[in-house]
Amino acid sequence: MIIMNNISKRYPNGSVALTNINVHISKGEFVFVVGPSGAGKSTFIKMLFREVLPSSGELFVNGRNVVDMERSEVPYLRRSLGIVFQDYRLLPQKTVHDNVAFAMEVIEAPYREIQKRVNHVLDLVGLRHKARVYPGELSGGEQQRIAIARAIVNNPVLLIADEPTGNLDPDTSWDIMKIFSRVNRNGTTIIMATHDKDIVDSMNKRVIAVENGTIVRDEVKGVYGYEA
Amino acid sequence: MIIMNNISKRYPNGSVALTNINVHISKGEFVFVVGPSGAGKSTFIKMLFREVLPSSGELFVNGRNVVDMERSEVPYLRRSLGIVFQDYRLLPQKTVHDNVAFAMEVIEAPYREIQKRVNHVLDLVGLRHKARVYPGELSGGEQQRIAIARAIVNNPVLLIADEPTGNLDPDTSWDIMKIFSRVNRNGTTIIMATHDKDIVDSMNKRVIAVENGTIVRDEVKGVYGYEA
Amino acid sequence: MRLRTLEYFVRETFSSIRHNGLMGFASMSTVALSLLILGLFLIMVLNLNHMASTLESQVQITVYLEDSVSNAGITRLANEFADMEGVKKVTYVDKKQAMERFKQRLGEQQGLLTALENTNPLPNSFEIQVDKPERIKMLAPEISELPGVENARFGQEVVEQLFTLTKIVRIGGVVLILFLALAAIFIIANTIRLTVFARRREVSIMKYVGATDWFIRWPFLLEGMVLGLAGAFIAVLLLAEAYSALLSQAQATLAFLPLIPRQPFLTQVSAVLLASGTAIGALGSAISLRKFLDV
Amino acid sequence: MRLRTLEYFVRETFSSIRHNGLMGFASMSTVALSLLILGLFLIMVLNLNHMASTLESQVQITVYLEDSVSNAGITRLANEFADMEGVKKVTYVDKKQAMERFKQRLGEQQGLLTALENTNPLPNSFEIQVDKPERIKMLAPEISELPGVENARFGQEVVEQLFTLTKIVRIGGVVLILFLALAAIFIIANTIRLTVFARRREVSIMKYVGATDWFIRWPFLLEGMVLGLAGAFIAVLLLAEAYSALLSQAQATLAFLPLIPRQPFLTQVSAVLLASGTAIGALGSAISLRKFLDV
Ligand SMILES: Nc1ncnc2c1ncn2[C@@H]1O[C@H](COP(=O)(O)OP(=O)(O)OP(=O)(O)O)[C@@H](O)[C@H]1O
Ligand SMILES: Nc1ncnc2c1ncn2[C@@H]1O[C@H](COP(=O)(O)OP(=O)(O)OP(=O)(O)O)[C@@H](O)[C@H]1O
Ligand SMILES: [Mg+2]
Ligand SMILES: [Mg+2]
Repeated sequence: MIIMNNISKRYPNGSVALTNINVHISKGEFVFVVGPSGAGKSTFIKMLFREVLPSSGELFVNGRNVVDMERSEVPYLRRSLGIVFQDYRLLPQKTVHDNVAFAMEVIEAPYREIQKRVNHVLDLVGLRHKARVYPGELSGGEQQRIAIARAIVNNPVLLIADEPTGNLDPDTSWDIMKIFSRVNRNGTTIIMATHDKDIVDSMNKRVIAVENGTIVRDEVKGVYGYEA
Repeated sequence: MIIMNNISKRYPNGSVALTNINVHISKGEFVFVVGPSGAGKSTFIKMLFREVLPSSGELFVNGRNVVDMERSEVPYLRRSLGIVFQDYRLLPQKTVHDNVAFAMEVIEAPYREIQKRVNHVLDLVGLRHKARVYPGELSGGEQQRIAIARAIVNNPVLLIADEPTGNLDPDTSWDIMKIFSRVNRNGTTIIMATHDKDIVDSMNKRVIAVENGTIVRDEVKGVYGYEA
Repeated sequence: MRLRTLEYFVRETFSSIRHNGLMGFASMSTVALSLLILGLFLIMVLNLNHMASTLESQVQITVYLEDSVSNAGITRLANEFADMEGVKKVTYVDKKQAMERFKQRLGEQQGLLTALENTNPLPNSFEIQVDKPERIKMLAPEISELPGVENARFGQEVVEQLFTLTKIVRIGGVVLILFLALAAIFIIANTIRLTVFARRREVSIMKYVGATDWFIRWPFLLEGMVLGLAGAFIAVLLLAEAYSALLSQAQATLAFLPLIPRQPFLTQVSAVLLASGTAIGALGSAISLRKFLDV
Repeated sequence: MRLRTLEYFVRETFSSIRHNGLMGFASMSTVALSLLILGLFLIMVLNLNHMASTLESQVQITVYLEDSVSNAGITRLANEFADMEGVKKVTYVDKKQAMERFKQRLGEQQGLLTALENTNPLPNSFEIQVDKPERIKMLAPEISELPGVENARFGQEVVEQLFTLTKIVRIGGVVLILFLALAAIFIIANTIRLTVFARRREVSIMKYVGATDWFIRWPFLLEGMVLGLAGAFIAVLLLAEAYSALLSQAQATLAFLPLIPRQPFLTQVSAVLLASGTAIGALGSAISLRKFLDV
């Protein structure tokens, strides 16, 4: 599903976010990416959907060469993914319903299918009653859950989430993790950057620990490992 | 320091965020506001600096009547506060240094004083080396720490923080809490909304729990209380 | 493209116009004002040009004949003139008609004529109108050479001043209109660029969700077209109103000014403006968008 | 305000212009283009007005005298005319001079004069110039009544057409300039509003950190002024260049057109445009900001 060979990333302003990353992730895996603030987790994740291009190295996602990809192919790469952004990225001028529906509109799904799926995922994240309001009228955690709903609405082959529970209370976080587990059991590969020790420790999944731009640990059934 | 009498808040779109809130907070207290996502914590906090006006009830902050305040008085209310926003609110076109310095420019502090304080608080949050970059070039956690630096740079009498550790790893979170404790010992009142069970449980401070817009618990030495 | 998607684009377009009230208003009113100014000057320049043409078409060669030319000779000359290249109209003016006209022209100094008593010293003459003004200079000397012709005149100096003036009006007019058109396009494009700029984050979010460039572009294009068309429509309405008012005003007090009649002139100008408004709106959106699509 | 804060505002202004490249460019070029158009038409209308005045000032009353009036009578009349209200200049033209002029005017039809032999049927006359054109209609009948005066003429019809025309040029010119000025202000304000709109979040963040309205407003005001001034400066440069070119062109081929000389005309127009640009820039920023300050 994901192959990273010798990936490095140096931002234009000179800061080096990643050096020499080598990772293989197979279809159906559930992977946590952990590490201190500024370690390079978001950079790692952003490369997967080509928000950020690596400075050097090879990157394949879902069989596609992300680095040498044609500009016109990028949308199709992204459609096969579900992405939860650290800063949500909801469209401020669309209602909650339309924000989620938008991800299906772009793949030109039929109207009835859209209604069904959107209502279903809004139910999953517990925000069906907020369908008609705008993102600006939601609490931080509610926006985060809408972003999650949008990411899973298309049954992506790969779900990428950057701190999807950063603004959620533990109860709601667990609800989200249950959804992720179910999506994962249905065959979706999941990569999730997180600071949530409790979740990582109890889920018992593969953990990739990043520090200072390099992978310091990669365990099949790992723990968070940063003691509070 | 803070007096809330019978405060209710109903947003224009009809959602009721708070009902009948009565709270007294004295100078020098350290208060956690906890509760599930969408409970009304941010609304509670936003009223303190008049981002949101209560629909009914009385609110006094630092001796000022927030509800009946003149429009021209608002800046002076806010200058006596330090605020960490859930969505950071950094100025995208100013460097990290200038973002923090801006809070001192508005009170027309002398140049030398600004340089000294800004460097000092950037050291505190561990980001002095990022002083020359723009917020867009920072990781989520780094932006959050800059927001914290800006909030404390003016030695506010009241520090208001909305999930200041939502995007931070536990280690960095603890560093931040140490800074908060020190600021608190120097006499600053602190109100902090958070989902971080570990922090609330270990700090042993006053906890106000909000659920569905009402206060369900207010303990002097409380715990987080929402089990994962 | 599926019908469903087309429908989505249309819905999207109008919902976006509703939500971006300020920006929509800014673009639309800028289009309206720019095209109003452009249209105003288009009408002005076209009318000036029309006046110039009217003036020019009144320039003619006057051919004075020797008194000795017989009636047959006059007919022959008339045919000869009519056959010349570029000659549009040949009018014969005999001594008597010439005297009548002279009396009229003399106006306040008629006393002078009593001194002439019954003699009529004016010659017979032809007035020749040609297809284009430049022809006059070529024909005049040629005609002077013909037997029976005393001389051929066309008020050299005045006519040349007139030609310079009309040339200036024409060139100036074209330059002005081109400049105004460019300015209008530029200003409108600027405005649209700003409105798109204000929504660059929105565009980037759409890209991250997997929307193709065209999927994002279509609603913007449609929106630009709708706003451009609406702006142009306002401009056209105001212009038509103003020109009609001017015409009826002119009929009352300025009958001597040769203005272009209302129809089909206004329809043509309107069509140009409506098309421009729509095109600029669509192009402006599309071009401005390009930069922000690149994420 | 402290010196330190002033310094901060100035630094802030220029750093903001640097960072908001697109928006700064959009505002500046819109100001430049709008003022360029405005300036162009200001110059055009002022020149047309100047031409109209020149034409009008050439209109005069011609007073024809009876042949019986003595030299003493002529002197008396001359004094009488000169004493009339509004009379600027009185010129006496005797029979001989009149004949000379007539000969010139006749041009191509001089043959006519031979028939007159040596008699001169033209009367003595006065030409009277007045301070303003409206005066002519009042004075002419009054003068006709005087003893020794045969009649007083001023080419009624042509003059009235001329007056209508110049009146239209004047009123039309003022209306046009007012309209263009309003349009320019509106378009510029629109553009600035959009640039401010794109930065509304920035403004609200400043408010939340405790900045007063004026603290936020000053850099925006200064920025508006700098951009407005820069835009106006570009417009002024282009206009001055164009007008100078037009003048030297006109001297060569259009000497008969009375254009306004370069100085101090251009300096005055430039001053107006520079002041307008700066003012519109500052006001546009300030007004647009108002809405977003209210948080
Ligand atoms: N601007 C707004 N307009 C309308 N409703 C709003 C607005 N802001 C918040 N709400 C609603 O008010 C309720 C409380 O929101 P608030 O932001 O206070 O929650 P919160 O406790 O901070 O949640 P979180 O932990 O997710 O940040 C929610 O149901 C939310 O949808
Ligand atoms: N656009 C950018 N331009 C320049 N430097 C950047 C940019 N984005 C991130 N960085 C830098 O790269 C490093 C890694 O950033 P990244 O966002 O990957 O961290 P992270 O692990 O996600 O941190 P967090 O947990 O705080 O979100 C940081 O030092 C950051 O300052
Ligand atoms: Mg991150
Ligand atoms: Mg909140």
